[in-house]
Amino acid sequence: MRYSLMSLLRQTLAGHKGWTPQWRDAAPKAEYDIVIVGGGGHGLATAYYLAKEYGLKNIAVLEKSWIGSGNIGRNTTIIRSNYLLSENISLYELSLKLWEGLEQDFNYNAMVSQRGVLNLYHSDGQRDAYARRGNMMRLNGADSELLDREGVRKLYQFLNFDAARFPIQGGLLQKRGGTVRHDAVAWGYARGASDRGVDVIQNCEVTGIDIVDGRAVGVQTSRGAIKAKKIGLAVAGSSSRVAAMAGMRLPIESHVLQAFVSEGLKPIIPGVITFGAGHFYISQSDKGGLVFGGDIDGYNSYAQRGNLPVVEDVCEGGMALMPAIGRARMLRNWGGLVDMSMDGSPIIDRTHVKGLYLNAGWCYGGFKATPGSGLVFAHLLAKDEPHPAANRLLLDRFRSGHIVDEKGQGAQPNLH
Amino acid sequence: MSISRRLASGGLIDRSKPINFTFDGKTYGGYAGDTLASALLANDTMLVGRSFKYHRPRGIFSAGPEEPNALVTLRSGARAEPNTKATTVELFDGLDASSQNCWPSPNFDLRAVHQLAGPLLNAGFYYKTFMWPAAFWEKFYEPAIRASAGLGALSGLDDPDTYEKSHAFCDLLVIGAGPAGLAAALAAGRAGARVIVAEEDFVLGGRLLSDTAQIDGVTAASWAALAEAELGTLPNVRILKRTAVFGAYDGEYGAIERVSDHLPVPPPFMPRQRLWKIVAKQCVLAAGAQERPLVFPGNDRPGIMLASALRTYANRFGVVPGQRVAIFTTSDDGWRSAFELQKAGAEIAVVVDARTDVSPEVRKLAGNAPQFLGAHVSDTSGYRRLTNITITDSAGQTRSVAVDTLGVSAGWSPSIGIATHLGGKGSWSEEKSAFLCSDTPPGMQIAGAAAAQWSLADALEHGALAGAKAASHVGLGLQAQKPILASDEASCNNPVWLFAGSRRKAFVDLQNDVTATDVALAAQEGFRSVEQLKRYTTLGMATDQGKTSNVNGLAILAGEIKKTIAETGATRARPPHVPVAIGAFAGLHSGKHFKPVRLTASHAASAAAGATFVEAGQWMRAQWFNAPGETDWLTSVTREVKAVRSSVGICDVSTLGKIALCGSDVGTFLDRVYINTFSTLPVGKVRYGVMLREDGFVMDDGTTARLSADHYVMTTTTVNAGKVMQHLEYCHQVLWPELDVQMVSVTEQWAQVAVAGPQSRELLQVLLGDAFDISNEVFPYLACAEFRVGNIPLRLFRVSFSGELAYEIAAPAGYGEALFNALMQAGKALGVTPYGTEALSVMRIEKGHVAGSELNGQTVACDLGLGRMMSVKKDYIGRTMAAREALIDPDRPTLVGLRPVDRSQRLRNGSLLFARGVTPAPDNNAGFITSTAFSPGNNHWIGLGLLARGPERHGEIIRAWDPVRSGDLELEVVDPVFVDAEGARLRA
Amino acid sequence: MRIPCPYCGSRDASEFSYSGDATLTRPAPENTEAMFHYVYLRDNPVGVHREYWYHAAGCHAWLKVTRNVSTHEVIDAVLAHDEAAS
Amino acid sequence: MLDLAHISAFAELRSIGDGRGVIARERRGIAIATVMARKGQGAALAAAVKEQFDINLPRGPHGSGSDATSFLGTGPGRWLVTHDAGTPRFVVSLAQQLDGLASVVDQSDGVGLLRLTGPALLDVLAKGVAVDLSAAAFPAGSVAVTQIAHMGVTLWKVDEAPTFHIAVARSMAGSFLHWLEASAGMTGLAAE
Repeated sequence: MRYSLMSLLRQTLAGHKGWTPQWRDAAPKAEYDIVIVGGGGHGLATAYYLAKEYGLKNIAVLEKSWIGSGNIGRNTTIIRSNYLLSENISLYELSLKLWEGLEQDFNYNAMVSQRGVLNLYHSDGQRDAYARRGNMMRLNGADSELLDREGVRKLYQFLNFDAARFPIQGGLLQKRGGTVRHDAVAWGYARGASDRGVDVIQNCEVTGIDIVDGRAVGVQTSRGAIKAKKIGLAVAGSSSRVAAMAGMRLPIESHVLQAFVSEGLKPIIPGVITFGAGHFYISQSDKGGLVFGGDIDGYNSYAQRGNLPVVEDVCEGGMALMPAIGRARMLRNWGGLVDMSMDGSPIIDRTHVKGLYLNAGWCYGGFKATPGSGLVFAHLLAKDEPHPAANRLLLDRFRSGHIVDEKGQGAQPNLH
Repeated sequence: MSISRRLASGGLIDRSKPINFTFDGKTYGGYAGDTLASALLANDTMLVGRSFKYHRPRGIFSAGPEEPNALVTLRSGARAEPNTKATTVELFDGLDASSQNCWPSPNFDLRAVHQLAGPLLNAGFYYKTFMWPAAFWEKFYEPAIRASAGLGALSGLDDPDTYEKSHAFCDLLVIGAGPAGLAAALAAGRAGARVIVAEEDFVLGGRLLSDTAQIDGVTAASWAALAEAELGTLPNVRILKRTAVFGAYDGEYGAIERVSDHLPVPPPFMPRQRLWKIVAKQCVLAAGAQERPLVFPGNDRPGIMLASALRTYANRFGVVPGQRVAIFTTSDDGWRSAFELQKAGAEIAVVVDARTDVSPEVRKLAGNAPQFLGAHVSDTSGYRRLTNITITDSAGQTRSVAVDTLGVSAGWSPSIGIATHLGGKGSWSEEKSAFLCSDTPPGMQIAGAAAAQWSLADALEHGALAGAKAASHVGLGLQAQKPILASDEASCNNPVWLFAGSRRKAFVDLQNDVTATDVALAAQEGFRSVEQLKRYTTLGMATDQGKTSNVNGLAILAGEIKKTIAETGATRARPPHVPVAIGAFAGLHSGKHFKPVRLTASHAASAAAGATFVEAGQWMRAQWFNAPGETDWLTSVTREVKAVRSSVGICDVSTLGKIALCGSDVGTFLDRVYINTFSTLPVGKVRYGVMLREDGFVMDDGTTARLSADHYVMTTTTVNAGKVMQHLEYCHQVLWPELDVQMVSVTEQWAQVAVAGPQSRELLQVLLGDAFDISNEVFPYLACAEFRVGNIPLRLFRVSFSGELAYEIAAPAGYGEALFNALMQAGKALGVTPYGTEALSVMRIEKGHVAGSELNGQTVACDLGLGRMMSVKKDYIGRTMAAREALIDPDRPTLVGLRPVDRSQRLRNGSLLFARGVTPAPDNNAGFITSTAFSPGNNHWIGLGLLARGPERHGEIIRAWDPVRSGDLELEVVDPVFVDAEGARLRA
Repeated sequence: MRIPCPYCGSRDASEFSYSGDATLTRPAPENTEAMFHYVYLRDNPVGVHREYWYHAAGCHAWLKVTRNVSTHEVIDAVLAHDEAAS
Repeated sequence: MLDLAHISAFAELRSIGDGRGVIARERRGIAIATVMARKGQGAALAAAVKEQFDINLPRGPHGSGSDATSFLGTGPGRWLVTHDAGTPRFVVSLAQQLDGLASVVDQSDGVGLLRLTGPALLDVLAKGVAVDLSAAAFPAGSVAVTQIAHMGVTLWKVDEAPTFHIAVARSMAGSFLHWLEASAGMTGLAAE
């Protein structure tokens, strides 16, 4: 059913009896042309674009739990393309452009809200780095504005300008950045993919990858063997574990990233703000919760939860930047597993196993990349060659040295 | 004046201490021991707010932290606290609270018009609409949604109160001081264990405060007071009242103490709240249970409350909130509430039990009140206050009963949230009709109602046993417990999850306005996982964290999808278990005190000399010195540079990292961490070194001096001091433990001042007199020495960052200020000029020295023109990876000097470089400007940049593109050394 | 999370900095392939993991900590220096 | 002749609030050195320390010694040595005494030293220190290198009054005092 105000009114009059499941809860078939492992945002988006843009039909998305149960279900909902390096900007800007038309495209209101993303700077060195970044964004077709202190003050009077340990000197603003209702993205893609014939299969855990003569031919799952001509892995957080089924060691560690939401409050923070002198960023959801976060906990983890020191660190950053939130209460705090790659940038590539493709290493950039990642991964799966917007985010870059290291931290995943 | 609902006697309030407070501008009276909710109810004020989505009138629903309705803004101005649960606010004199999410008042709210659109605004409606035209979302729809979002408002003002943190260590942490918690604390405390009892309430006792049962021959509340008194006599027991444990973390528990929230304003030095981090060997979770409400049409009217809350208001606060009270229950406990209410003097109009089989002893509890078994409440009426309920009896007959208060009870849900924070899962017990937790965090036992030990006797017994076990686990021996004798009580949960009736909304989540129909719709639309249900409907995501709604919601879902509750499962509980102020997590570290401040020894002297300071990591450094009459920084900096280049200047460089390296193998060690060779460095000499990360990129640079055969001192950049120390320790302890190397940071020990300029030697001669010979012959470029003047050890290094004849002189930090002043004094005749980091930067750029903006972690030694330093005779960290194809690519951007073709133009850092005449595109970007400065010597702006094939391009005109500052310049590529290319000056 | 520092005793993990897999051995420099594996590739196992922690705010010792990354249970900690030297 | 005035790290220590919950005094003029055992010389160093100072070199985080000279274990093979008997050039002579057995690095000016005592001291220290400082877990003689409010500190307990000595990086003395004043203000901080 197409969603619209009319359909909503019609259903209201009919007592809402006519709404059907938003996606078919499919059972696995014996064989597919393409199997996507991972029913999170990236996996569902990949399936959606394979069906919609590349005309492929016989596709399954396998999810070990319920769809959207991974990082698309627990993140801080920010979208932006304000990166430094062309390799990343091109992908994230492609993604941002897709976000801009996504809701009409998949007929689902994901509340894409381009309310602006502001990264604050507190020193001349940071200003210079943001100038370079803003220029690189412009060079790659993204929008950026370098604000001085007064420019920031015009946007956000309530920030701590006067009694700050690291006074705000200005910021880099991307007006087209913003937030999205994260769960709705998974549902919208699932619905769009399902409507186009994709089997969205929940509670189906992949337990093995069948490889014959160096070629992937199928997967073993908790619901039986499934043959596939091509297999795409989109299982951020568990990438190493699943890749190990195909005998691969990845330049990735799994880490926990915590995020926080406050009780619902009347609107106070219009956009997204990132503190440049600590680990803190914040926005406010349409329901009124302050949504904020900071750094990863910093140690390998598969536990989907973090610890107090990072909670404290994040709140210290918040109170340094905006002491007005001191009396707002943190309502919930959760942890997501993130693939931290060795250079802080994602990997979208073929593998040494023919027919096996990898989409991994998103660090904490995965949510905002969802549409772009889906599209370029669909391209890779369909055409067997990288999409032009992601043709340098390849696995062999670590061996050759063409690394994509935004922060210049080197091969130390917890520092990215 | 409204009616008083206060009983003439009874309760634990202190009628001798009246308290005045205001709510929505109206003044009321209460007593010490009241909560805001009990005091409002005593004043017959039931309606206190409006619901989130439909703006329906809502009344006080509970008597504790599970409250979904009675959210108020406490205090005003900068101290305003939105979304505060009236049921947990301890009444204080002058308390000022106001209702939320309604305008103009909870009695008359214009947004109540939302109710008319109710049928449209069901679960997830917004996902299906507001998409056309696309531009309208941000301009129109979203602002409208946002305007109605949230409940209370932040003031927007800085929080004026302070917060602090504290750590505690104990053998046993008891969470909750109800019967089980008190019994556990007594058992463990008597055995000698270090016990911390944390109780969220301001009185110990939990349910004991609401019960009239007898324990050991005294009333429950008296027993609680006696227990508290005994615990108070045990030096090994610490009682934390007003302290809610909010989370179990690895190895510690988090708790929040509301230190002064019950006072009008915190007294001097008293924090508003204190964050406790408690390391406990054992834990007894005795957090009790929450009564479950019932889901039936019209179940949200003011006057409908948890039955146990009515009992609490009556017995603890001496308040019966209504005149005619009905009870609707599916558990024995509802009957007991009826009994207690009657005992307190309330009129019980009717008791309705959905069960057909209720024991005669239980039925007796209702006294003479009419009873309906196998019946349910199928409708209600009354807009701002309940007026009637409709009862559908077992035969399907309906009748209306006039009541103003309805107590509901569907049994109890154990409060196991904290037990599941480390990954444990609640599992459904059919026997107990509740989620229980068996895989608790290490060392945790659950006791009392939190373990579904419903009766008082069971709670006391199991609590005592848990406390004794905990004591024995920490080696104190299992002691026999004196049995605690409590009056018996029956208890049984028989859940029925949803009652049919009128077409009115049956609410599951009272705060987020999620109805039973919403849950059904979500299931119909395929949201069949309980987590998906929560996300689609927002069930359980309100400030009560689903305490009153989760179990009902998932049970209704289970019914819809034809699964058992056990199969359906619960959502994962996340900390914090109670909402915690963000300020409390920050403690002292807010605003200016976010991070420690590090001051150099010359700070005060520099300030006196006119310094403007800048943050350099945690350090404050002098950025420039303002001379009389100077109004802009560039004038000051230019003067400072000119002074250094023409005579002499001094600059505090103490912030550079300094590491003492000792032992017989330091030379070998340094050879392995630096790309160049240090084992050949003679005693009394300094050498510049570059170290790489193992991935081949540059980590840091600096000089290392050999003070004696076995003693070197390394300098690092200010920002990398800690990182380099850690790296060196790793190299030594992990990679090469066989080497005789010892190291320790001496950054703090030495104050170090650069003395630079052609007259620096004269200045030092004045300062040192004949204490040390600094002639060029004895002390040439790159010499170093340690010597004493009197009792003061000094170090002298002939190094130069400015390119001038220069020294760095170091003294123990206690002498740092005096050293700075002595240098100023000694240089007076020479016109010595203090200079700051800006002038330092100008001179290093003029000299082509790389610094932070070039050492950005993305560059290799060759990029910086330092490739020739990379030894080919030895291994060193990073050598192998530095040889990778992309790291030796000749097309890599490499260090160049830059100057504007039009010399009047200013260069800007971060501008991107392109060949002249090309249209900027990602593929033709040739690099960027890393550093810029106005060069007083050249009298124009200069810069350093990283440019593809840079060294081959000296003389070429290129384009610097800077769209974020509307800049577009032509530059000439030149050698990066703008001053004294042959280095004659620094060797002078 | 508390780390049992063999020197200092039980300390909060926030006193330490982390640098990952401690089962790796720095290979001979001429073995480029082995060096690539050492610098970039990780088993990243579920469950028990041996890892380097540096007691930055304490005794400055590098530790090898055995820890379950699925439960965060810290099983053991030894001085890396002792292991490396033995 | 160059003659420089010496300024102590905690010159700005002052009393705050009413009461004497915490009593603080700056320890001035103390010689401090980091002593690090040379490779393979641990046993010989212990013997030398025993012989020359009559001090049992602690193997763990403990202090031993007299009022005049204490060896405090701060890490494997590493000690902080304090000397408050006013012997000039103590660190130089210590280096000579332990030559070949240990590397000795002067830190006399790198830290500020406070002596803290008072009835509220343990509660106040708990506001910064995540180490169990109770009498049972941290008896007199115990040493902890740890942090307070993001600042590295070395603290050791000298008696069961309790009295603690605490060493703080000199550059952070001001921030440390802010923490101390904020934490001890409720019960009063008396500067002596």
